[in-house]
Amino acid sequence: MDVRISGVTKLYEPDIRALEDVYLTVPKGEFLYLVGQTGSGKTTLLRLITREVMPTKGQIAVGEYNLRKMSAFDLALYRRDLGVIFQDFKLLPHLTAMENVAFVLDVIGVPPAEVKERTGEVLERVGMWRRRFLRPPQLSGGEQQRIAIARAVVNAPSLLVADEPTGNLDTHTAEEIMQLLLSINASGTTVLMATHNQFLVDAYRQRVLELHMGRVVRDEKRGRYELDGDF
Amino acid sequence: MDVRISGVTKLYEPDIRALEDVYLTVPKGEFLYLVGQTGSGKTTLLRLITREVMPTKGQIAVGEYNLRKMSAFDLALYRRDLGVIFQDFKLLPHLTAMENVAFVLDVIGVPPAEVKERTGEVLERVGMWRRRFLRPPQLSGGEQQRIAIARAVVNAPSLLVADEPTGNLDTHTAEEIMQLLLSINASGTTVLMATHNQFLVDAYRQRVLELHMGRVVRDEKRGRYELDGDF
Amino acid sequence: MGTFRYVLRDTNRLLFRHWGLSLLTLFTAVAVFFLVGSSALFMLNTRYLVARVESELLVQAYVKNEAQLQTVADKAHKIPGVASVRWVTTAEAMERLKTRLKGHAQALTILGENPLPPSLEIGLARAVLAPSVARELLAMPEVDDVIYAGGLADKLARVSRFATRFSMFVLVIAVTASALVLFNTIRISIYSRRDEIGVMLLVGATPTFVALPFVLQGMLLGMGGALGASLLIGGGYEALVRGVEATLPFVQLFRDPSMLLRLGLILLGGGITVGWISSWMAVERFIRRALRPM
Amino acid sequence: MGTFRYVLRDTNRLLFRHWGLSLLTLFTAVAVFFLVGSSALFMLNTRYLVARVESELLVQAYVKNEAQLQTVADKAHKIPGVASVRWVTTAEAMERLKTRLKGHAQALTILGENPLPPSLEIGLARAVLAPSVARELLAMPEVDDVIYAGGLADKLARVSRFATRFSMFVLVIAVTASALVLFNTIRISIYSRRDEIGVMLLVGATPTFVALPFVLQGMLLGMGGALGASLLIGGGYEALVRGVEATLPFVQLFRDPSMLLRLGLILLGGGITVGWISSWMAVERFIRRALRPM
Ligand SMILES: Nc1ncnc2c1ncn2[C@@H]1O[C@H](COP(=O)(O)OP(=O)(O)OP(=O)(O)O)[C@@H](O)[C@H]1O
Ligand SMILES: Nc1ncnc2c1ncn2[C@@H]1O[C@H](COP(=O)(O)OP(=O)(O)OP(=O)(O)O)[C@@H](O)[C@H]1O
Ligand SMILES: [Mg+2]
Ligand SMILES: [Mg+2]
Repeated sequence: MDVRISGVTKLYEPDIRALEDVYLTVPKGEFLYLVGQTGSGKTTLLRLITREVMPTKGQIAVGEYNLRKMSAFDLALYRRDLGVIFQDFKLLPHLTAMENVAFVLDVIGVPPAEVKERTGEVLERVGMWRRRFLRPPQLSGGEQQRIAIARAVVNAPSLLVADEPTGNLDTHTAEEIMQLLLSINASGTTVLMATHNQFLVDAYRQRVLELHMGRVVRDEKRGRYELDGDF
Repeated sequence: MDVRISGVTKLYEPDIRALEDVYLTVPKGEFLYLVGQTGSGKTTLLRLITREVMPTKGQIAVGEYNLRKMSAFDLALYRRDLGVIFQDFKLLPHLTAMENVAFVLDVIGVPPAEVKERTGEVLERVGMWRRRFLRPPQLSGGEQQRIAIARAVVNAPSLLVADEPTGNLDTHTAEEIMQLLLSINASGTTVLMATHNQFLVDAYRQRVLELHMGRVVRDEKRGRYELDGDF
Repeated sequence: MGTFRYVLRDTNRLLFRHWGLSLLTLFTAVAVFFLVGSSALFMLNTRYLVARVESELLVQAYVKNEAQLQTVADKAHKIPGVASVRWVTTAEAMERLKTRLKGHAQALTILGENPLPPSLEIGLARAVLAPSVARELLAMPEVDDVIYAGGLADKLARVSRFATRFSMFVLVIAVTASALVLFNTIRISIYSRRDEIGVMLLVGATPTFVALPFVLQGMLLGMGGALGASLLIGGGYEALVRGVEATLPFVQLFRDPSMLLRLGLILLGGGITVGWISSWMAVERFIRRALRPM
Repeated sequence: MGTFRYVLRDTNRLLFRHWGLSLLTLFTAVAVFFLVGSSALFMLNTRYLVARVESELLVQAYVKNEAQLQTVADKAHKIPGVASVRWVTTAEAMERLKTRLKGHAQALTILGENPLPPSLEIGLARAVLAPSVARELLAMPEVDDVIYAGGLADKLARVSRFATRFSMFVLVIAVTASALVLFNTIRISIYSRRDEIGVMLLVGATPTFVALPFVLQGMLLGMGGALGASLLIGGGYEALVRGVEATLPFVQLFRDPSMLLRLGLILLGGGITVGWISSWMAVERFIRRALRPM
C-alpha cells in the first residue's frame, strides 16, 4: 500500500506540537527511514498511520483507506493489512513467544494448520525457534524485540511500520533483522522504519526522511543518517 | 561500591544456561561496558547485582553486602545505594515524569524541599525539565529512557547499573547521556553499563567485558565493541 | 474455524490462566446469588405463611334454627371469596363451651336445656373479604347474628399487604445489588487486562472478536455463581426445613419441589443474563476507549 | 517527614487516581456491611420478639381460698424464674368467664353462687422454666391445682432456642461472606497495581512503606463501607419501624437507640478491621512475591 500524508499537524494536549505541516508520499514498495532526535515526532507520524493518533489538521490516506472516517470494522480490516513493530514491543506477557505470533493469525481467522506452519517459519527467520515456549518476561530485551518483529511480519502485510526495531539488538543481529526487512520489502511490501541506528542507515542506503521538532527538514533518495537538526 | 562475582552460574527453568562460571571483580569507581549478542546474559548478570535473580551457584558481594543472605529490610537499604536503569524503563505510568523521579527520594525519606531541588536539577541535566508534567505514555521512547536515567542517578548512588541506557536515543542525545554517566563515574560511582552501542563504546574507551552464551570471552582494559563471539 | 477455536481457547485461558481471579469472581457471584435466592425464599415463605393464617380466619354466622343451616350454607357457598362452610349444631356448640371451660364444665350442667344457637363457620380465601362476606350473610333473613374477629381480619389484611410489599422490596434490593456487585467484579477483572484488549485491537481483531471471550467468561462465571448458589440454597433450605420440622413441628415452611426447581432455573437464567450484560458493558467500554485515537 | 508525607499522598492517589475502582470497592463494601448489619438487626428482632412472647406466658395456680392468696404469692415470688405475680379473685374469674362467653353470658346467671376458685397468675422470665415453677407451686399445701399451657411453653422454648441458633448462623455466614468479598475485591484492585509494587521495592522502599498506602486505602474503604451501610441501615430501619407502626400497630419492632448506636459502632470497627486485615493479607502476598529473587 502507498501512504499519502498532506498538510498534517498534530497538537498534543497542553500545547505540544508533535508534527507541523507534514507532507509525505510513500509509493507502494518503497523503503523509508525515518530519522530525527528523540521527541522529533517519528513515533507520532507512525501512529497516525496505524490510526492510534488522529491529526489535528490535514489528511492521511493509506492504499484505498481514508483514515479520517472509518468504522470500527473497517479499522480492523485495515490493521490486518498492516504489520507494526512497536517501540515498546506490546507483547502479551502471559502468552508464550509462539502464541504471541500465532495470535495475529488466529485473530483474522487463519486455519490452525496454516497458523502453525507460518508461525514456525517466521520464528525460524528471526532466530527465535529455540525460545518459542518462553513468555516475554523470560526473554532478553533483544529476544522480545525479535518476537515483536516476527509478529509484525507473519501476516505478510502490505505495509510494514517499524518503530526502532533494532534498539535492543547487537550489531550482528541488527543486520540480520535488516536483511529480513529488506527481503520483505523486495516482495512488494512498503516499509516505514523509524530508527536511531546510524550504522544500518549508512550501510543499507534507502530513502531518508528527517524530522526536527515536528517538521520535515530533509528528504533524500539515498540518504545517510547524520542529523543536521540543531548542529 | 565494588562488585565481586565469583564462580557464578545461573540456570533458568527449563534448562537455559544464562550464565556459566562467571568471575568478575569491578573495583570501586570503575566504568565497565558489558557487551555481547542478544541473549548472551548481560541483563541476567546485572540482575544478579540488583538481586532480582539469585545465582544457581557461586557468590556475589557488593561493597559490604553479601547478596546470598539478606533480610527484606537490608535489601531495601542496599537498593537505596544502587541506581538502576532498566532495559524496559519500569516507569510508573500514572505518575508524571517528575513524580517518577521524586518518588525514589520520597521512598527513602528525603525532606520535601530537598526532593524538589534535586529532582529539578537532574531533570535539567537529562534535558527533560520542559516535559516534567507529562506521564510516561505521553513521552517519546527516548524521553522515557531519559526519565529512567534521571531516576537512577537522582539519589547519587554508589553503584550505577545501566542496562542498554541509549537504545532509544539518537546519536547526539546518546553522547550527552554518556557524558552524564561519565561525570557521575568521575565523582566516584562505580558504573556497569550493558550496551549494544558500538559508537559509544568505541568513542569513549573503557574496560570492556564481553559475554558469549553466558561465558566471559573477553575482558579488556580499554577495549572496543566488536564482538568476536561466533564470527 | 480458526476464529471459533481461538475464542474458545481464549475464554478457557481467561478462566484458568487467572484462575485465582476467576475463583474470586465466582465466589462473589455465589454469595450474591445466594442473597437473591434467599430473599426469594423469604418472600415465598412470607406469602405462604400469610396465606395459611388467612385460611384459618372464620366468619361465624348464627342461624335462627338448625333446620335452616342447609339453606344458609347453600347461599353462603355462592358468595365470592368464601372458601369453606362448616356446620356447627347446637350440641357441638355446647361441647365446645365445655372444653373451653376446662375443669369447671360441671357448672354448665346446671343450665339444663342447651341455650346455645346453631351456627355456620365460614372460611375465607382472603382476610380482606371478611367485612363484605359478613355483610352479605347478615342480609339473609335466616341469619340471626354474624361474628368475626374484625380486628384480626383487619390485622391480617394489613400484615399480608405489608409482608408482600416488604419482601418485594428486599428482593428488588437484592437483585440490584447482585447485578452491581457482579458488574463491578467483572469490570475490575477486565481492568487488569486492558492492555491485552488494546493490543488485540491493534493487530486487527474486530471489537466483537475481542469482546467474545470476556463475555463468555462473564456468562460462565454468572452461570457458575448461580449454579453454586442454587445448590447451596437447595441444600441449606432442605436442612432448614428438616431442622424446623424436627424442633418446631408446629411451624410449617413453604415446600413445593416444582416451585423450588423453578426458583433454581430463574436464578440460573438470571446468572447467565447478569454475567452476559455486565461483562458486555464492562468490556465494551474498554474497547471503545482503546479504539478512540488520540 | 518525607516518608509520612509520601504515604499520605500515595494513599490519596490510590483512592482518587483510580476513583472508579475505589468507588466500586466502596459500593461492594457498603452492600456487604449492609448484609451484616441487617442480619444483626434480624437477630436482635428475633430475640426481642421471643422475649416478648415469653413474657406473656403465664402459669395459673388455683388456690384453695382467697385468704391464702397472700401466702402463696409471697412464696411464689421466691421461686427463681418468676417475674410477676398477679391475683385473680373469685369475682374477677367470673367477670372473665362472662366476657369469654360473649353474648351468651346471661346463661351464667342461672349458676347463682359463684363456683369459680381464686388463683394467681404467675409470669415467667423464660418459657423453659414453666415446668419447674409449676412443680414447686403444686408442692405448696395451699395450692389446689396448677394449669399452664405446657405445649405452648414447650413450643416457645424451642422457638427461642431455634431462633437464637438460626440468627447466629445467619450472622456468622454474613460476616464470613463479607470478609471474603472485601478481601477479594481489595486483592483484585491490588492485582492491577502489582507492577507498581515491584518497582517501588526495586528502588529501595521497605515492605512496610510499600504496604502502608494500600493498607490505609483498605482501612478507609472498609470504614467508608461500614459508615455507608450504618447510615443506610439506620435510615432504612427507622423507615421500617415507622412503616410498621403506621400499618401494623400491633407488631412491635426492636427499638433501642443505644443498642442501635452500638451496632453502628461495631459495624464501623468491623469495617476498619476487615479492611485492614484483608488489604494487608492481599498486599503482603504481592510484596513477598515481588521480593523473591528468580
Ligand atoms: N500522548 C501525548 N501527550 C502529550 N505529548 C505527547 C504525547 N505523545 C507524544 N508526545 C510528545 O510529542 C513529541 C513527539 O513524540 P514522538 O513519540 O513522536 O517522538 P519520537 O520521534 O518517536 O522520539 P523517540 O525517538 O524518542 O521515540 C514528544 O515531545 C512527546 O513528549
Ligand atoms: N526468567 C527467565 N526464564 C527463562 N529464561 C530466561 C529468563 N530470563 C532470561 N532468560 C534467558 O536467558 C538468556 C539470557 O538473557 P539476558 O536477558 O541476560 O540476555 P541479554 O544479554 O540481556 O540480552 P539482550 O541484549 O537482548 O538484552 C536469554 O536466552 C533468555 O531467554
Ligand atoms: Mg519514538
Ligand atoms: Mg538485556
